[in-house]
Amino acid sequence: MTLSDRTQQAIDAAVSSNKDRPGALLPILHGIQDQIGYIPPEAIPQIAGELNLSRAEVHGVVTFYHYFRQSPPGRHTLQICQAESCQAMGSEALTEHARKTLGVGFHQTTGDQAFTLEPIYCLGNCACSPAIMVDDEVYGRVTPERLEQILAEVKEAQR
Amino acid sequence: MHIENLVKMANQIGQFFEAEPDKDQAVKDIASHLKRFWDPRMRTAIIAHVEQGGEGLMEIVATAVRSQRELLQPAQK
Amino acid sequence: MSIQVFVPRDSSAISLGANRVAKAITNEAAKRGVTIELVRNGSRGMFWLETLVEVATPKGRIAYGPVNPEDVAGLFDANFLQAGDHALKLGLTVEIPFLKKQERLTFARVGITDPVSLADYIAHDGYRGLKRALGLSGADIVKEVTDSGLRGRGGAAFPTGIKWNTVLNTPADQKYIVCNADEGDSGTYSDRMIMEGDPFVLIEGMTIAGIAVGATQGYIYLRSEYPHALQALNEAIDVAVANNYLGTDILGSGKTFHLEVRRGAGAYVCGEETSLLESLEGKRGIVRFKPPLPAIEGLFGKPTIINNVISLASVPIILDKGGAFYRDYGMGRSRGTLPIQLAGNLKQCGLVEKAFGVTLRELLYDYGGGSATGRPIRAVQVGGPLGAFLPESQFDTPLDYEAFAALWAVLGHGGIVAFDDTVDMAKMARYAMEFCAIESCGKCTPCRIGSTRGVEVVDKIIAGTDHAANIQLLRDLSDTMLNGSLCALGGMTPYPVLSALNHFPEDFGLQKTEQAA
Amino acid sequence: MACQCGGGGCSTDYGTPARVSEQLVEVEVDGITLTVPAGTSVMRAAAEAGVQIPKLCATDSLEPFGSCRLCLVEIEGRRGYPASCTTLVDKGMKVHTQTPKLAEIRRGVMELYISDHPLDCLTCSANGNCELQDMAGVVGLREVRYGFDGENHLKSEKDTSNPYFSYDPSKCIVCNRCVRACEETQGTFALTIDGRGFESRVSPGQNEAFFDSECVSCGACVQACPTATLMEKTVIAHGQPDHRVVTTCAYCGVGCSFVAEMKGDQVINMVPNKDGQANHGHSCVKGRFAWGYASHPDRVTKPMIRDRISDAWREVSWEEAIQFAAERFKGIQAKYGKDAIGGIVSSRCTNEEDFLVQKLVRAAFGNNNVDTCARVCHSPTGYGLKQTLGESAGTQTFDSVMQADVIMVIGANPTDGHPVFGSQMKRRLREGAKLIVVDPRAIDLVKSPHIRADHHLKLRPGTNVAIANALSHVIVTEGLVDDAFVAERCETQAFIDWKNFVSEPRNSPEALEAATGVPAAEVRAAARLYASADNAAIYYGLGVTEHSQGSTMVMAIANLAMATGNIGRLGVGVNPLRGQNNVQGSCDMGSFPHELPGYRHVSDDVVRGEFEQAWGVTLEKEPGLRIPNMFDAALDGSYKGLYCQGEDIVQSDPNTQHVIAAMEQMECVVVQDLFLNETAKYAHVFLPGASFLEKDGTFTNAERRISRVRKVMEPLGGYGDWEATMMLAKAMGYDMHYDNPSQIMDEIARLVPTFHGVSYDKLDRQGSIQWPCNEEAPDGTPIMHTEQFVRGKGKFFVTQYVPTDEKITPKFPLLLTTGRILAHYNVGAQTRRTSNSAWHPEDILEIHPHDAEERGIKDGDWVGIQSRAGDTVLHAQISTRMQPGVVYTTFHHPFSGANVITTDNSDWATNCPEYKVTAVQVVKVSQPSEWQQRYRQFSDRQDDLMKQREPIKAQ
Repeated sequence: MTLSDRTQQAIDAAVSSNKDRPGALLPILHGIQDQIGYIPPEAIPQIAGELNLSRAEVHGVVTFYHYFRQSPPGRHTLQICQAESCQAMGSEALTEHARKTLGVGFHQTTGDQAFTLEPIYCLGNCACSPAIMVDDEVYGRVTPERLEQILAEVKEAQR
Repeated sequence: MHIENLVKMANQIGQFFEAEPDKDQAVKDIASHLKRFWDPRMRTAIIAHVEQGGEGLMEIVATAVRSQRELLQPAQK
Repeated sequence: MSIQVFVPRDSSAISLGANRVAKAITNEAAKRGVTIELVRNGSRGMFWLETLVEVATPKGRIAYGPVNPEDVAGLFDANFLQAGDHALKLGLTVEIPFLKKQERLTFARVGITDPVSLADYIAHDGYRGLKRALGLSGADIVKEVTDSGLRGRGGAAFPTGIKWNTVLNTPADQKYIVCNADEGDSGTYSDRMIMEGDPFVLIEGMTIAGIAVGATQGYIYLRSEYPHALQALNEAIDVAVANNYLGTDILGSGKTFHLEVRRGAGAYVCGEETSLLESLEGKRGIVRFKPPLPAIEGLFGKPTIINNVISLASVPIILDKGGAFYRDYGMGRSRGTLPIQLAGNLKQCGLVEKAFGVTLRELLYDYGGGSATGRPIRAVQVGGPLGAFLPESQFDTPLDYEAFAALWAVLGHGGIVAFDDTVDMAKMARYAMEFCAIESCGKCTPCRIGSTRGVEVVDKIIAGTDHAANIQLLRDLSDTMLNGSLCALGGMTPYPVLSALNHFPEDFGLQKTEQAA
Repeated sequence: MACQCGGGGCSTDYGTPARVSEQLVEVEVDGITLTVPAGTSVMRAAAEAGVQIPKLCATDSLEPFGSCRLCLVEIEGRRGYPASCTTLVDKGMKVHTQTPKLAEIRRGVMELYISDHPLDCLTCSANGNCELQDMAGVVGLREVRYGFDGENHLKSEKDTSNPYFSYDPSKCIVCNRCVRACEETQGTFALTIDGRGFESRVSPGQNEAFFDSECVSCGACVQACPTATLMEKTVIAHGQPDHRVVTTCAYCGVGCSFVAEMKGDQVINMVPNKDGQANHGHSCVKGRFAWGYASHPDRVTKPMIRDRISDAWREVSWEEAIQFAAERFKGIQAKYGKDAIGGIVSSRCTNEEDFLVQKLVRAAFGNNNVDTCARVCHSPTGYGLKQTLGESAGTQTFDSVMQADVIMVIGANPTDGHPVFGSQMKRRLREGAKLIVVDPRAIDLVKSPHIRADHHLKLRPGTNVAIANALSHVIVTEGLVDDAFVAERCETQAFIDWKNFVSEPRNSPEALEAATGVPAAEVRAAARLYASADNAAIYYGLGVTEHSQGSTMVMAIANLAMATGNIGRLGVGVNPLRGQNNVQGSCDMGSFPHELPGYRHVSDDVVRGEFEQAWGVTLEKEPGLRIPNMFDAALDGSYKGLYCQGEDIVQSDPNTQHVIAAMEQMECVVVQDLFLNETAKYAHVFLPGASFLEKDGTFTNAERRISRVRKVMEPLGGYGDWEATMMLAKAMGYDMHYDNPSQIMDEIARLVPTFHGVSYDKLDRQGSIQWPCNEEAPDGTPIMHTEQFVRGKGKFFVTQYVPTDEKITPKFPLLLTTGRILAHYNVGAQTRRTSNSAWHPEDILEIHPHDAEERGIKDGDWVGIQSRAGDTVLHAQISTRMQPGVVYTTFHHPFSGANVITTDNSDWATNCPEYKVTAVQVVKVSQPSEWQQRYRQFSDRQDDLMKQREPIKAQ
């Protein structure tokens, strides 16, 4: 399978700008995911070759860290904090609401590819629980109503 | 024995030893190598070839064969 | 001269609309032809008041909050730029009781300065610690830290000076300073506030550490969930490098210290120091056994100081004002101040920096204002997801490492999460096991398999299946995890589980009297 | 040796590797006081005190990991329950390994393990040999209270893609032993853990099938696995073995010690011997798994004869076959003279077999026409090292590499050719040793996971001597010579001659750059690195010897080592990596036509006298024919009969068409082999050979280590090779008699000074012996030339670079070089008859993209390769491992005809063929070459003659 030019460029850029740093693997993986949203399996032999690692080692690292994805996510990612502070402020109900609204469970993507729903364990926004993150934006004191509003805004902005 | 092949082999030996600074020693070493590693029928053939003019042989090898003929000549059985 | 208006860039404030408020203020000022200087400061840590907008006046900074974008026009109408009255006006910020009673040493500048302004930092006593350190020997710097009584604020509370001394005395061609900014404990956010609100103090602390022990390279290992902190740190590092506070020949001293931020990738266990080092090395973040200590064989096998953000951020003031100054705060063997984070079901969530010794009850009620729902506070979890739950009967415990240890609880990173009486403690115990299962690195058996079994056993208890036997099994499993695990993740998960079971047996289908531990 | 198993499951596993320290620490374990080296783990200390602490993730072949948590102990004065594998002993430490609390924790941990493990012990292939099962017993687990309806891995799919072992994730306990073995022991890093936490599972490559992953099937993971997760398919099929025999691998020159795990006379498994002094418990895909050829249906187990090679074979009794051969040989000698016959022995045979064949030739044939296949691989080593250092052998023990700071690998590919030593070398490189690779091709050592050569001198094939001279030039002219060493240890005048020679401007890296193709700066940097190291070692292979200047290069290497003082201690030296298992031994045993056993020239009257006395015959004092000379003499009509034991000259020797022409001139060819090999197709007598499993004897590996080969089953043909040789000698009129191979070794020990101290008794006691072993060195000699060189003073030789005659021309614009690949061994007769062919079903031509592009060749195309000698057709693989202008192939398959292309150029001193340089043209074609078609016809015809063989008459 050949990769798209954009994907290949993202891999090349991430590798070439990081490979000489000590402990380069995570920065490279971040670089790729920042650009294309996931780590394509085809990238692994290339990274391994550049860093003098085995494919197995790179694969082991990619699968260890929950942040790294092995397949492309939806256009937006909704992460709902599941940790204690947010639980104390109703995150369970909020999560349930999100599942219903989006019609998907955790680690799933909506049919229109708009949203991938993910759990997250603390956003450091515990003083404003419950908290969610949509793409790179954190939202605090999110009620079910507010959640719907945010999702609508995000979808609207993208249009 | 196929003489062309023997000439080539002998020349290779010659090329190694000719680099020695002491040329007399080189001649002795070439002969000694032939004596120690070549089967008598190979040596007989190369002596015969030298006696017929030694075509294709390096000078230093021909000299070695000629000057050390006694050494190289297999004992009569 | 234009009027300074402060709107925080802290991500919690942003999560409540600070960016939109800032934009609204800028727009409104332009519309009205008013010249203002909008400063994006850190947060004061009073999150129920965010977005907290401050206006500089000759008498001091006046606070308004919580401000929503819709309120902005009204504020202008009320002439807030001249401290005009408004329903949201809170008066002088420093006089707000929540803030007034605090003892802010580490957080001295947070919420006050522009986080990425070096001039601001220096104007507020920044880099005084480094300048003093540059005139001291490594051993003297370490002595100052040792004298301060500072203990690791990441949770383990190991004396920082001892750690530094080990690195100082381990000869090596290369040493490292690593900042553990993988603030994964739920209910905690002080690291984030420092990094977003006063990144220079962390940079300065790390630079002092580097100079003290002869390390020339530092890494800040930052969790991936903190994009705003990443931004602030990188901005500040660039400024520090540009102004010769980082790099080679720092301030003409001949000393070198380079600093780089590295992002984690969603692994709680990487807050454990050895797995953090593995991760920094580009590997799977599995826990290393100790010894060897990181101070002797750390990053890339070299002697490494690995400290939490707050520990390192406390160093500049210790060097500036002396170890004794810092040590004078606190109680017992817990010296100095602790940035406490109030979270969960409280009216007033926020950052409280206080000397050790303040009680839980003071924090929950005097600062926190009681529960947000108005219902009784039934339990608090202190010290993150691996911390014990404390019942109301223990609320008078002072915040002190030893006092907490005596209760079979931990202070950890100083996070306090409050729950009202609707909480189901069996579910919380289940969650503790579940969290351990999700975050287990998978190396050691008690944690890898035990946490998954733990969830199942609690489920059976909740369902009432073989109830007594499963209660016993949960205790036995907790014992296996506690004594058998390789690191604190598996080893401390029994804290929330057993404390829930012991203090709230009724939630596990037991009579109050059945609890006998 | 108390136990013959030596590691096959009955020796103690100390849990963590031994540590070396001068500092000793006294500790107390369960009341037993003992003293151990500092750095020792509590677990190991306990094991040494006879106290076995329960464990699963720890094993003494791997560094401690600390994951299973079974080995927790209590230490007085310490909090908690530290893991004994990761806790080091401390002075005065008091350890308790058994307390009620520990029992509770261990049982708790075991209960967790078993809650995610199939309860199929009785039907499990590891039943009886499972550490998990053992530990469950040890900790007294009686119930699993979690039940079995929770989350588990019991339904995980089994991976059976590897031909030799299967991977059953449902049985995995995530101890990481396989992952660590792949990293630490093998150095391939093919395994990882996929995911984390409860989901953690061993993953080959990117969670793919083992066969598709980077796995090289060395078996280290299988060996390390404490459960049935990674399990040999033979054990799955046949069950656990009932007895074990320690023997030595019959593949490469590493000479790994193996434990043959047997059930009756059936081999179930071959596992590397942990106590093996060459391999320390490691193995490669060949030794570990590729032994099935020994029972392959192609084995010929009955003697056969025929009058002409166009006749069908006739199965006959041994007596008749021997008689037939002897009469023919005697007839030839009567007609053409006594020098008209000879013998060839194989480096695959035992020392005892080799010794007997040369004795047969010398004493019974009455001439010196005996040679070994070492002729075509390492004969220049024998010559070159004898000349310079005084002994025809490598200077070091393998373990010496662990002290090397700079390793220079010249013309060798250890990870494919000598995998177990390759792994050891890689471990040293990962520890930080520097690496210089001198090779036309980017071998794995140049760049592979965690390995990267500091300098790769990617020279043009055939320019080794030029590179060596350039390196020497830098060392001499930049003042990097170890003057003190040279002054004390070497002949002065020879050194001065050499110094003057290499100093000449024509030998500078700059002057030689055009010839070698290696940038001068790179050569200079490499020379400085080599010469400035505390300990620098050279390892070389057939890429050095198989050249027209093979012997010159060996001498040049010795020069480099002497000039820099890198000889005579650990971590340095000149180390030939021998191709076959017993190359060293076959040379030691006097299998060369000019040398009696122990490398003594046949013209030496004293030595010859000793042998004459011992053997009761008069011996020939003139050297005999070397293998290539035999072919020439055959074509010349003066050589008509050949006894060929265990060697396939038709496939392995260069210029096949020349060899075949010679074979066709022979009047009697006797082949003794396992299979009807290519040579046997030209034979008149076939004698069944014994596989290494059927042999009793010794092999000598590349580090001069003599190890026992023990018979685990009776020879399928009824007789051992040594017995056949004895019978042939007797039939020829020379009676030699031995009751067993031990007596042959006793004779060797009597006659060869460097073997005076060797006996089977001592081998059984010591495990193995590195010769010289005699009065001066009763336990053997791991490192040679420590005080002085064997020849007294080391001698430098002037090594003039003479370009080979094999030059590129417009007609033959590319240089072909050949080598081997991991999965196969030599002519492939053994490995092709195993599942190793799954990795390498055919020989392929590697070609640089640039050369391929120019010729319109795409990956997988058929390409014709034509040289002055002949042409053949192979599939092409485009590879940047090659440099432009150089192509590469292997020679493991007869149909490939790699040697149809190679020429009869050879080393000047030894006639070792120049396999490594052949000028060729490569073109895209659509069908096999004419030669291949002829070969197929001939081969099919011979197969038919074999099938039509007349069975032996009933007795």
